[in-house]
Amino acid sequence: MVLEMQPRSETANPSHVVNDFTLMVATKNGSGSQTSNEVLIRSLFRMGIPVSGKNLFPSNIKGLPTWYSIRASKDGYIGRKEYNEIAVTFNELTAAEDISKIPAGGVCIIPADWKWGQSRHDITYYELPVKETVTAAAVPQEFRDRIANMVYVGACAYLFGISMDVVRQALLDTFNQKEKPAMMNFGVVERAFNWAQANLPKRDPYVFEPMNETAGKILITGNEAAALGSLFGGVSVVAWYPITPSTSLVDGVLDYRHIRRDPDTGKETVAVVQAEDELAAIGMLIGAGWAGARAMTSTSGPGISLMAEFTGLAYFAEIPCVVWDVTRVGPSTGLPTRTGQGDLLFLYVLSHGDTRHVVLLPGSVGECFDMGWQSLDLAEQLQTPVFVMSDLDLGMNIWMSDPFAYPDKPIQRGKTLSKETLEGFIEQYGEWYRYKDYDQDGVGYRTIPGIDHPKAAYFTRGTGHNEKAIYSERSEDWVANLKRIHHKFETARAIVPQPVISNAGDQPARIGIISYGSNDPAIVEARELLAARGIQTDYLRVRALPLAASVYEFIRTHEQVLVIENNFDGQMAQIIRMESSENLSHLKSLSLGDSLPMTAQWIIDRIVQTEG
Amino acid sequence: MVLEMQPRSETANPSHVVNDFTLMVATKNGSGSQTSNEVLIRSLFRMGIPVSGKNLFPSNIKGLPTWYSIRASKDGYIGRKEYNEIAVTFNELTAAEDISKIPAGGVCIIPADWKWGQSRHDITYYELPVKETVTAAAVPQEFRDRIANMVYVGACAYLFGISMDVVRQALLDTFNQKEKPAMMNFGVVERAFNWAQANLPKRDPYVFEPMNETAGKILITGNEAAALGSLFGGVSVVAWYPITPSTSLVDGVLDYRHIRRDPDTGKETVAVVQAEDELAAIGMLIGAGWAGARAMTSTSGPGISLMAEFTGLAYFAEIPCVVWDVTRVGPSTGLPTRTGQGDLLFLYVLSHGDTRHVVLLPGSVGECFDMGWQSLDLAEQLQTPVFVMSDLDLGMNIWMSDPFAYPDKPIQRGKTLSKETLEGFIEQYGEWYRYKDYDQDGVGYRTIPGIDHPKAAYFTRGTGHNEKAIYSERSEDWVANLKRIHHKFETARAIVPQPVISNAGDQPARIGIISYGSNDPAIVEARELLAARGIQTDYLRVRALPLAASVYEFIRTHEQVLVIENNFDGQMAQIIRMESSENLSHLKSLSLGDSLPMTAQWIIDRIVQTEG
Amino acid sequence: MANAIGLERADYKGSPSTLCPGCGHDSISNQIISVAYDMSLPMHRVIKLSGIGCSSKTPAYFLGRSHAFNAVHGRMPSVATGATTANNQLIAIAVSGDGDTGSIGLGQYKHLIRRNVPLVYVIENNGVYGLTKGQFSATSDEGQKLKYYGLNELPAIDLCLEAVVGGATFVARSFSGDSKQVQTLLKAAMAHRGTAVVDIISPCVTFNNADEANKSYAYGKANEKPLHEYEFIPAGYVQPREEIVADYEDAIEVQMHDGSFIKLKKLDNGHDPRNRRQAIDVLEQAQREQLFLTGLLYYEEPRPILTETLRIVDEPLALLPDAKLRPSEEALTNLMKSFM
Amino acid sequence: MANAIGLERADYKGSPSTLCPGCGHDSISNQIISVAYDMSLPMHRVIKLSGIGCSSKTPAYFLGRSHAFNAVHGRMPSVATGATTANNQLIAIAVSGDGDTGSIGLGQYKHLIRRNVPLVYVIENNGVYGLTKGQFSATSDEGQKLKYYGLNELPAIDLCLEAVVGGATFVARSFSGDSKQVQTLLKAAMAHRGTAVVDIISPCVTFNNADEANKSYAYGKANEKPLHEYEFIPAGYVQPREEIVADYEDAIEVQMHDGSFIKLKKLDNGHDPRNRRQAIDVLEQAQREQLFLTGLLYYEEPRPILTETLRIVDEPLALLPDAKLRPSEEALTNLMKSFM
Ligand SMILES: Cc1ncc(C[n+]2csc(CCOP(=O)(O)OP(=O)(O)O)c2C)c(N)n1
Ligand SMILES: Cc1ncc(C[n+]2csc(CCOP(=O)(O)OP(=O)(O)O)c2C)c(N)n1
Ligand code: SF4
Ligand code: SF4
Ligand SMILES: [Mg+2]
Ligand SMILES: [Mg+2]
Repeated sequence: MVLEMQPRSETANPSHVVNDFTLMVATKNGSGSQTSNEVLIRSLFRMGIPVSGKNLFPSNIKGLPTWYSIRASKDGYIGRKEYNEIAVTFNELTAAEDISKIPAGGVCIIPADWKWGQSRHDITYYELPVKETVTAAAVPQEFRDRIANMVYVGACAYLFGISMDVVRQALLDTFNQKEKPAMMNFGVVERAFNWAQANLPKRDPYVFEPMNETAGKILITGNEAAALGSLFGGVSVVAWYPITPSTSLVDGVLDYRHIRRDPDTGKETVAVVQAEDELAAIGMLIGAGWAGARAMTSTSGPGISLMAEFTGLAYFAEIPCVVWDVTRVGPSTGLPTRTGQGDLLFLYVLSHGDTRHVVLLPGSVGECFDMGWQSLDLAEQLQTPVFVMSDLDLGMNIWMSDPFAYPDKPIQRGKTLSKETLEGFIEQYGEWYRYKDYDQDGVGYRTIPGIDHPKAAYFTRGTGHNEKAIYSERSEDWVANLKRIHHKFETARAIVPQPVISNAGDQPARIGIISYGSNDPAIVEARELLAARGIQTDYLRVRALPLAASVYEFIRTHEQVLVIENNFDGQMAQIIRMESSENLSHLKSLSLGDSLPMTAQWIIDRIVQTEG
Repeated sequence: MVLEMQPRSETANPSHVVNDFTLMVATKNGSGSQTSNEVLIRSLFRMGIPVSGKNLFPSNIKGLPTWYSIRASKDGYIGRKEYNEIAVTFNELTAAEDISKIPAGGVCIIPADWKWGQSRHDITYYELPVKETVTAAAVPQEFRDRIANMVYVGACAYLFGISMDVVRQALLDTFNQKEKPAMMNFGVVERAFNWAQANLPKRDPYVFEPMNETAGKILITGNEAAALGSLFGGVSVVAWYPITPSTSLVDGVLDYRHIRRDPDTGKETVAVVQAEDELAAIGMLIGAGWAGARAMTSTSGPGISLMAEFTGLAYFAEIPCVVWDVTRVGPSTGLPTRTGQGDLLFLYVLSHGDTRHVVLLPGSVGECFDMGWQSLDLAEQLQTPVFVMSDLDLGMNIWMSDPFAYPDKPIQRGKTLSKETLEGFIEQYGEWYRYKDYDQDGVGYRTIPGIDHPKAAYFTRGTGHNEKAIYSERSEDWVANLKRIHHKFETARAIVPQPVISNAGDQPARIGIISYGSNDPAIVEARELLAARGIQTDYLRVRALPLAASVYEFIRTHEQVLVIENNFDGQMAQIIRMESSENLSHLKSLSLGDSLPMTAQWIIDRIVQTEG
Repeated sequence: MANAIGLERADYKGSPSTLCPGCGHDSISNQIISVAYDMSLPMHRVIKLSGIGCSSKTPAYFLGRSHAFNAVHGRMPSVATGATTANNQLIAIAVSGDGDTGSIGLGQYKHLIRRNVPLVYVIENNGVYGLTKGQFSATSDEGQKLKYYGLNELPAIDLCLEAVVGGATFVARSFSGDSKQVQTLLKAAMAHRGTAVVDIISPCVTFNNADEANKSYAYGKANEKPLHEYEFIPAGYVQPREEIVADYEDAIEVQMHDGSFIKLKKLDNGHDPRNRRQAIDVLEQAQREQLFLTGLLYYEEPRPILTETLRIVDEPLALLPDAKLRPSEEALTNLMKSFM
Repeated sequence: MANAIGLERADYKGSPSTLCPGCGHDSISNQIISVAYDMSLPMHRVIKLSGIGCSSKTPAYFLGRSHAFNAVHGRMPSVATGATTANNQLIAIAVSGDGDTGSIGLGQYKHLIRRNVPLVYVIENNGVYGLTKGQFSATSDEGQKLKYYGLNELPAIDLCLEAVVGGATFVARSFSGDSKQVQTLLKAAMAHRGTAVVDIISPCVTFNNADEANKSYAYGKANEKPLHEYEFIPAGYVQPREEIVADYEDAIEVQMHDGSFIKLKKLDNGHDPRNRRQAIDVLEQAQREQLFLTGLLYYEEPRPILTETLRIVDEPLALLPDAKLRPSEEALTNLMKSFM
């Protein structure tokens, strides 16, 4: 089957394009453009237009190039797009390349001060008098550089149809309702708007028009969502070490932990310890989890590597704790400010000697919130470390979402015995052995230190032990214990978040797609576009390891299964394969690993190739 | 098909058993029985009888139970056996259980001083007057406890037919030809021998008789072999941190590095640095490998976990170094003195973000030697960390072997440019870029610091870089670089040690066995026993990851393939599966993970089950 | 004889030791048992923490009714930090070895001290790796010889000096052969609020007990130089304070946070443990001249402990009721509005 | 102007910096360039080593013709140990940050010093994590405030004090704003045999440059108190030694291993860097009183460096010919016989 697909820049040609294009701003890192871009996003959001933002920033504090894409999509698509119809090229060092990438029919907004000339004839140029506008606005010297970015905000507002009212509101939102800075910025925006109105006849087809698609929605980053989820999940000890792109998750805990603050004493119910490194951070979690706290950390690849040994201890000594891996691109330090899903397999088997871990895979900011509290529940229910693998794209970019739902069940502390329940337990069973499988689910009953009961204590260790928690080198004890822990993993399989399946119709489509995490928006978009061209696909989104039985069921019922993911090795496909003895020759791995968020176009191209 | 297999204790009944039984000695750790056991092994070796020893010792310095099994096998089998016909039960704390495990028809040798009585009627007891014998020998007080073990040596020598001459030689070997301690011990042995001759009528069927199967062979541990291999491989920097069971590998380097000592100055060509931990150990290797040394370390599971982050750096910055993982049983601290193969998958994917490593898998002490030097060659040829996964069984037990063969090719330094070759390179290509794939094998040309050439320097980093070794965050550079590194992995696939295939006949047998490492002796034995009963098997022994193409070829050509390994998860089977999209439903994983060396019996039982 | 909470000394025992007969670590376990019994420690509130090594095995051999965590090599400090943060009412006894603390664990040790995590940190210091059979550790003295590994040419890390410099407010050194001193110092350490370091030279009879070895029994017995004679007077002790002071002229009294006292009878060295400079000097001198000095080296008014600088609630985090762990649905709704 | 080996200062540059304009680290890079040029360092023998952080990026910005290794966070010391062991003829310049050295890397830092690995260890100390945007580091002063993370209540780790106590034989502190002193100290450090620690307060203009912050430019400029005035007289300098001594009465001359001298003009504090106790005192005082003291804090006759205690051959291990790397076939045969 050969398919004719839409050429990449098709949408860049029509005469009137409403709410379906992307505006990209290229500036220098640390130049303050973050604020301007946020104002633009918030403005579109206020106009009711589905919007999403992707920040492509360097691993640098000031000066290296950064690109920010704002996508408006009347159809509600929020994945990355491969091209940007409109480019605000405000970084002299990259402008040439940035301009060359604008699709024919696109728009280039460029400082007039540069006097660069207009080399392309298939795009529309608008030149803005940046310096003049700022000078004229009489902004205090120290703010001038940063505020220069407001010039493109004003010009874009005029050119593409954002009202000054909306911008003013968005500015207030961005500055947390602080009038003074908001208005100082607004002054420049307005000036630029007016100048544009007076001097720039509209010559391009792109316009924003109000819609009603964002009412009641929120704008939030995945890391903030995860922080909130953890706070509503009762996290009480956070130990961490800073690392991009996970830092803002713990910052989120610091920003919002006041909602958990003791109203009487003003004291915290969440301890946040900045550790000396990730080895210490996870050690602290393990100590805290063992002693009965709800413990969480957030890190990225290099931190995960450093946590390997302690993770094995937590696994084997059966200590609950939660580790967020907000992934960046590896191996090694790699690209700390780019996104990917390259840690999956390593997380799954983290630490030497037959370990295997629960890994949750949020696919949206909403799931970052949900898994924030669910992970803490699961860790205690399963008495094991639980990983949550988010990524830079999900964690650090702003996403539109429905407001988060309040947890639908009370806090789960698992089989943690208090003085009283221990008493009752011993009455019922005539004994209590820490590692005995009383319920045939592989999970034992634990006590925490401090319980005033002479039989509450037990000895926790990473060495071989029997079900009474007594040191043992006996082969039988070893095998029995490992079998139980493996059995626990089967218990986990059933209680972790199950896959979300979205079928094209009543009958299985020929193609089944399996994916996970932040690829979701690209897949959703790709499926609709493919469907419009007659290629139906079913879609299973994995939300956790170990894999649910339904994953294999899905694979069995599809003629061709594509595992789509954003890493080099196709790690999810490998995990699916390694744990099954079924014939999986109809399973194909489509993996990307180009350090950027996935696009619908990439998926479509691959599927078309596959089909071709 | 239902098969009648030999019952476990069959061999324990006949009336005359020659050179085909196992003698087990149960004592307390640190009691000096190591020496006695070594004397017994060496005696049998001197008698020309194929022999092997398995030391089952506790993670403790003194006092906990330890068992040592010495297997004589006229057929040359050197794997572990599941039962021991003869038990020297010299540890009062475990004697009851030790005795209960003796097969019917077996022998129990026990101190007479205990006055334990003889509870079993289906075995032969010999009671030895341990204290009296030692007292009578007038050994200095301080040596008495240790030397008591020589009593069972003397008694066994008499009972099972080892001449005093042979024992005397073996003692001298054990004490490095030092007459004094050897003779002091020999006094006790002789006394016990004479006493036994006078007082113990032979009542059991087991005898050792001289053979001619060990002439020209050596007795050595895998760790010593690895140390020698490394020394002949030109290792020049060893950085390490002590951990059981890998410590004796570096001890071996210390013991034998004199063969590399500068004869004129008496100075070393091998630097051995005891690091503060494994993080530092591998850091030192990476610094040394980068600067042009041949660098090696030896560790075990917990150390591997700690090395994860640095391993990713070495992989991505393309630094040669060699890491021996002499595995013990995990997860976590696990059973530090038991054996298993549970690190395989973790080693293979060690470190976050799409890494994958070369892992060599020696299956004998001979291969420990070979891979000692081959690993250093491969590391430099591939410019990557190379792991060698041995295990406690191979590394710490004494094995019979042919003398090691001298390396069959000169030292390989890979594409390392000197001042002159760099000059030549630049002449030829007009340039030299560190990470450019000039030969289409994924391996670049490197320089080492210190070369007096203005263009020799380059910048090494774990962050994204282009082929000129310049920092880059460009997606295209990232992808190109990772693709090249993956291509290098394909180069590795072809040049790592290839599988050893042993076919039953000209036509493929119905059953193909895949295994690796120290399981080899058990598999060899099991195959012969199965063949004797009509079950033919072919056998492929994997010797390295990445897997050779011939592995899949072997799988394709067999109706049923069994992957036999000593870990819980069946990790080799998982690796085979995860990297292939073929239908592998005829591949079955037989994995053990009981913390002991594999036995032929276990394999036979499983295969019979499978067939049954 | 039952103590104040009705327990016999035997109740404070653990399981039988599996260390080598005569190992210094075993006698420290015994001192801990005695101290806990004397001080009537409530075992359910005690947690025992350790790394990996012969020393780190010992928590199994004392206080069998206390929770214990035998963690990974060198990284017990972080586990202890987490546990005491999770429950600020626990009494933490940490046991480590010189390899565990001085080699692999040095970073965590220093950072634990910097945070002032409240616990008694016992180092069972034998100048050697016992469990891995006799390698040098970072506290092995310069010039020390070992049977297999030969001569150590690197300077020793002095873990007490490291503690003083790193901000520890209670730093003592003792000798496992001096049980009276060990017990007194342990009692004072238990009464201290903050990280209390007690570095106890504890001979490894199997790998580092040659008579001339600086950390052997023979050497310790012959060369130990206590800085003071000690008495520990627990808080609430009935004898009025003045009387004690009267005891001997040359005494120094160190009052502790909880009202207890350590009374030091000065010996000829004149060391005052409240003098930081003297503490450093005496340690430097001991290292330079290879003196076997023992005693309370340094004591400082406690500075805030970690749970204080973290400003967490008074009740243990581990025991917070669900209502304090999860804000209301309304709180979420309001929060969501702020993101609209 | 060309130096003794015919190179211009510009030849010692690296690629353009990508740090924030005004970052203290950039001025240190410039001092390193000047020093290397002045000392006519042969760049092919120099290796540059660093961890991760803004500071650790700087090796890209100087000595572009030297090999460099930008390793992982906090663990550069082990890489440096390996590299200098592999080739004892390399001149190693290590650059690290306060987070890199004082937080994650403290253990490796201390053990590097203990082994006396020969290198110049430059700490670009800004009391903050620059690259991860402004968290506290272990050298952040007690009481320091940061925009986002608030107040630091933990005591600072003084990396110079740690070095002295840990056995470093050359320990200096400087201020990136005092280029003359930085250069003089770096020259002396380069001439030193063994680990030479140079802790340079280097303001982070983006995250920790508030006027009242102890590691800001303004604070440094206003409060820097040099311990001496310095002159560095390289080995083989023509002026006869005596004359120099005559220069001024109050001078201290420190002769270095390679024959060079550091001449110190005492200022009112009277600090003698050869006095260990004074070094510790002055550091403790500086910390207590939050003084911005700079200068050569401690100097000691070099003790054996690592390659000496390792007793390795004089030629670089990395360059050993095959014949020295692989014994003969005969040697193997003989060895095998010993196992028969
Ligand atoms: C990560 C890791 N590396 C190495 C080891 C092996 N190991 C166990 S104990 C020990 C040293 C113990 O020395 P020390 O702390 O002085 O205790 P001691 O046995 O002397 O009491 C080592 C290296 C380990 N358990 N974990
Ligand atoms: C294992 C690991 N954890 C965390 C990080 C993230 N990280 C990068 S630089 C840095 C701190 C750098 O601080 P410092 O050493 O003081 O350097 P500065 O940027 O202030 O010069 C951190 C935490 C990392 N790269 N690796
Ligand atoms: S080896 Fe040493 S430290 Fe370990 S138990 Fe024996 S005597 Fe004690
Ligand atoms: S963030 Fe601070 S340390 Fe980093 S480059 Fe900028 S000023 Fe320098
Ligand atoms: Mg020790
Ligand atoms: Mg810093």
